[in-house]
Amino acid sequence: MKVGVVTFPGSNCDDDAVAAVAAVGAVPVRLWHKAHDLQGADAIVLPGGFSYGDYLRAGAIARFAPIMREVIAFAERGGPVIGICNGFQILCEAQLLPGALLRNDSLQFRSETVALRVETTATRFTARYAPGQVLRIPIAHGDGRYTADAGTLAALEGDGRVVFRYVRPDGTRDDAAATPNGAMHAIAGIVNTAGNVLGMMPHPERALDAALGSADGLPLFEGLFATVSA
Amino acid sequence: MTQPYRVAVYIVPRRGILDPQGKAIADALHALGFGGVGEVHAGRHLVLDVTAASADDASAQVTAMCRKLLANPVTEDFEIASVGTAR
Amino acid sequence: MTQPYRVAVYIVPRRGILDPQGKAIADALHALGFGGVGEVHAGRHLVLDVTAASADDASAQVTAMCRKLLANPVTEDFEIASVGTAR
Amino acid sequence: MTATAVQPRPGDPAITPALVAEHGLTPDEYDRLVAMLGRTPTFTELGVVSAMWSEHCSYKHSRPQLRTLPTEAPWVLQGPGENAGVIAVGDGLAVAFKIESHNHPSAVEPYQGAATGVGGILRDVFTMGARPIALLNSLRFGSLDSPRNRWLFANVVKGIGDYGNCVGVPTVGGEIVFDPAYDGNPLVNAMCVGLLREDELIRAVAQGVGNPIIAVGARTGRDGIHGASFASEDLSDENEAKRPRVQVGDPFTEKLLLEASLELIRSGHIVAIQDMGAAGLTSSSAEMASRGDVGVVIDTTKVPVREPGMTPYETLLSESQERMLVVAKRGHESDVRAILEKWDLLAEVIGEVIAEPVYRVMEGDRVVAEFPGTALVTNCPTYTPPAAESPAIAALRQRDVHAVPERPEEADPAWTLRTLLATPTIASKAWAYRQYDSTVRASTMVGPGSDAAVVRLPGTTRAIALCVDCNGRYVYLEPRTGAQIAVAEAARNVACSGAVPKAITNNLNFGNPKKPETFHQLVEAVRGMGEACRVLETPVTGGNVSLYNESPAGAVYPTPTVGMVGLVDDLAHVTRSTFPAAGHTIVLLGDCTDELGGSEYLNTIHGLVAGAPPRVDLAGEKRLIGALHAAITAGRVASAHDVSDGGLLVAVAECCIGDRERPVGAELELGAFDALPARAVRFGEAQGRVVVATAQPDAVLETARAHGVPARVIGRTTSDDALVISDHGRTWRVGLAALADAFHDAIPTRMTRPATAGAEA
Ligand SMILES: Nc1ncnc2c1ncn2[C@@H]1O[C@H](COP(=O)(O)OP(=O)(O)O)[C@@H](O)[C@H]1O
Ligand SMILES: [Mg+2]
Repeated sequence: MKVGVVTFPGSNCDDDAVAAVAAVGAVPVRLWHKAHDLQGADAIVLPGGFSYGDYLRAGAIARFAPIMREVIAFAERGGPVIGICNGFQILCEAQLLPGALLRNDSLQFRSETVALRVETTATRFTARYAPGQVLRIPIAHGDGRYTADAGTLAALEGDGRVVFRYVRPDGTRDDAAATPNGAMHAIAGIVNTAGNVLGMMPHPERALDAALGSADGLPLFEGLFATVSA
Repeated sequence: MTQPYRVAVYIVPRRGILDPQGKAIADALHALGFGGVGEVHAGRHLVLDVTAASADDASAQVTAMCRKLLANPVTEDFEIASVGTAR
Repeated sequence: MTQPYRVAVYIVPRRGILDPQGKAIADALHALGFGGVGEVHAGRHLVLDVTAASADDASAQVTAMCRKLLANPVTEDFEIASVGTAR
Repeated sequence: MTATAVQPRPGDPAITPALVAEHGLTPDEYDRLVAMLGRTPTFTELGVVSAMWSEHCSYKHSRPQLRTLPTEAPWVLQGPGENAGVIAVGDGLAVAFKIESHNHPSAVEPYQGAATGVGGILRDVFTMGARPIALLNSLRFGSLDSPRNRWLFANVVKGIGDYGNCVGVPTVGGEIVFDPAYDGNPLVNAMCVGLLREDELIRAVAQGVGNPIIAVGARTGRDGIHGASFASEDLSDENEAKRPRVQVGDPFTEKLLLEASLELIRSGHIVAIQDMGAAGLTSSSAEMASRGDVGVVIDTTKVPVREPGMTPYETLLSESQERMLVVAKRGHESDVRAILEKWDLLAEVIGEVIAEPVYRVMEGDRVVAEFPGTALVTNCPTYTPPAAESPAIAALRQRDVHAVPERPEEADPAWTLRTLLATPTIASKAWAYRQYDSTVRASTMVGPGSDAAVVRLPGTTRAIALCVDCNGRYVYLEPRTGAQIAVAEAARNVACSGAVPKAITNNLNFGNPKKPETFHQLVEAVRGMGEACRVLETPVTGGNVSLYNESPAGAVYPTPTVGMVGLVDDLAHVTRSTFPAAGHTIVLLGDCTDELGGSEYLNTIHGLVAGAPPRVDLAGEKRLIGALHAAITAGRVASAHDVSDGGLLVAVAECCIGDRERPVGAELELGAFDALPARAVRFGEAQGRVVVATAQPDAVLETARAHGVPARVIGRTTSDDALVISDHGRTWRVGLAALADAFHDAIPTRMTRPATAGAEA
């Protein structure tokens, strides 16, 4: 099972994503932004970082990179795609996911470990978690305020497509206090209608080892591995 | 015959979308004693030099750029502010 | 008698100062096939509602705000783009 | 490129005494230049020399002092003299590290000043062939009560964050001090640490006659050119183009340059690489040539420029960011270009290494500057001006601070403790560091907020511990002791994290060296630093000197910032500073004294900077580090925190509430120290102390005894939500919530007030 990790100019979590893929026993394949072929990858990770410096808008320029034509086609065929942080921003810009990620409401970059609640285990990415499980996962972003119109939000909630939500450490909701960026509905991660494209602001690839503070990201990559190799 | 034009465009958050930057600026201005300030909205201002057949063509080109890349259709509105000839 | 005005101001990197954002946008537009694009400069666009005695006063107030807070005196230039009456 | 005689360029200004003075050369230095050339310099040559002989590039006032520092140890692979120092860390791995200041640019434009400071230090590290894995910074500002200082602080922090975050190097630690001494002259020092394999180490030494010299990275603009000769003109529109411009950082290009440079170094196509930092093309090319003892020729018309009409003077002196100079192997030019193209960057051949021993600059066919041999670098004058201690400072030091009466509020020691915790210098710096990505690269074991940061070395069971330290107030009151303490504290900090201190880099931030009292501080501080490094076996592998840090109010506190690297040889030994749980015994390693001089207590509570800073026993510090290491590696230490600013109670309170989400209570029994004044025990800053939490107190005490380190049980951690202290026959308590609020809210509260570039608001 091969997982493609895309490197855009300015990606800086690609090495970490490669390591995460390898940690669950899959074969990481590095995909260059100028390439036109996914090298037979069974799943794709769009990693974090600052593609094109986040100039103009986070993800706006990367969305047009040559490799994205293939990624979009792959996603439309039902192939699993995870966008982490900048990857989430790129997926929104590419309209593989609805909504947009705007400047944090604090107007500051936020780097800290947050509590996330698993809102659904009915996705291939979260099947390895317990329903309602509270994860500790690092965030590090300046543009993470998930924003969408009322109809989109209603659809996301109604369809159970909100995958991760920012919560208090005890798992209860307190959007004003627990959301580090002002995201609507405290949304940290969503999937598309078909359920094969996940976007999330927090960094599960930085939470693979309790020695570094948390191993709560591991089940996500294991889940990805399991569904694809099944 | 084409010639260089300079097009200014501004791109602003769609009304109704939270604009924390505008609010922060308004708050800071109040704290500094600029009491007459009401709402503030913050957006982007881009100046582009484009080669075009006419001012209308230049404007049309930049409009196409905004639709394709420069503005986010989900959250932003744009407007061509001015079209002039570039030196 | 004061009344509400709406003042638009833009704030752009001073010419000659490196504008990495403008350059990235220009490169991206080229890659998207907008071959006629030359230089691009990226700045900020602010719209402020201010209570003022006249359009000139509104403009003078915003100029003072730019000097004091809104524009970086070392790296940016600003210009009042328009002064209108606010609804 | 054929050599002809040097000719002045048409339109260049005539060389007059006034022009020479505007370029910052003394008449003696000018005579030296004329003697070196055997003729009158051209305008271009004057510009080049003015940059090369500037304090920043030539170290003319500090070089003789720096030579006294210890630089060697078996693990040192590269000492001072290169872009960064390098030490071996085992398994064939090495770390490169260096600190650098961007004080003056940050005073003018804090955001860009700080950002480009980070950019510069990253380049210094990756030009050694090392991948940057950690950033730290050491910052000094005036009081946060001033809107301008808040503006400086906010923008420096944002500049550091935006740059490092974008490049993707975690910012894992640092220190921030607020003191009126830095009003008008903030200090911004950035440190970078990179990882490499020993066999990948590359030095910036030009070699191989005929090898091409290639400019790589961003285009050259008129940024940061020292516009000395224009400084007296009005800034009219005509000369707007010539005025010195703020350097703007482009972290996106830096990230590409980083990847391209590492790829280039590993490719075998190049022999040397150096960043174009201060004095840009001039100093990078001249330094590489000098290190290789070869000649070079450069054609300024070949340099890719950002704006038309740049003169050789401007091209040579531009400080545009994100540029590198590479010496490639002859015939490999297109391979070099291909690598740069892959990363969307430029590479242009602009010159070559020549046999003739000259440094020659061409503008097309015209020779516009030519210096014999390596004189440009080696012939710079050095100065050892008179040094004398300021009598005023000596008098401050000699003051008997024990006589200072207590304030009425101090009857409640909890008030004093809370007040100290809420002092911005002591308070939590999370407001700043939560804007820094500290976890990218997924190797940060201990991030900002602990005594030292700990970063895992991928593929090994080891980690490095990193910190930056300096208490400028101590150095002000007694430079030699203060600098010793800076080294000792840094060593203690990495030791508390489970590491063995290995080596330091340092940043000497001082005032005007031509003032005898300032030069005295420099000489004494370097002496103290060297002494401490010798005893602690942490050689100096490099550093930076920043002089003339003055505002109209006077010089900053002399601030010789120490950046320490330690090695943790097993990940199991990584130790944090906060109490992990209730039920541990608290042991104090080291002893209390009755010292109060130079303390944060006197500064904050009494507004007094006086007295002698605490005594430091370097041999005792060495024993302390040994004892701590033994106890940690034996698995006996649950947490360890060094006692520094604010003294014992501040240290213990930080152990209790440093992690706001998981506060741990404590009870202290300090009656054993009742012979000393209460406030000296509580808030004095005696050196050589560490607060340890342990489940095996007897074993820890025994280890300490075996190492000759005083140690004593002073209390235990509890599940109570208070810190309870018994001393001088009374027991007093202070709630953890009150301590936590004081410590964690101090800076955020201040930063809600407006921040403006102007001084008043
Ligand atoms: N305080 C210091 N202690 C030890 N070495 C120093 C110190 N300051 C500078 N050096 C060394 O002098 C050399 C030249 O300084 P350098 O840092 O190249 O200037 P820059 O990086 O600003 O171009 C470097 O190798 C540096 O490590
Ligand atoms: Mg250097």
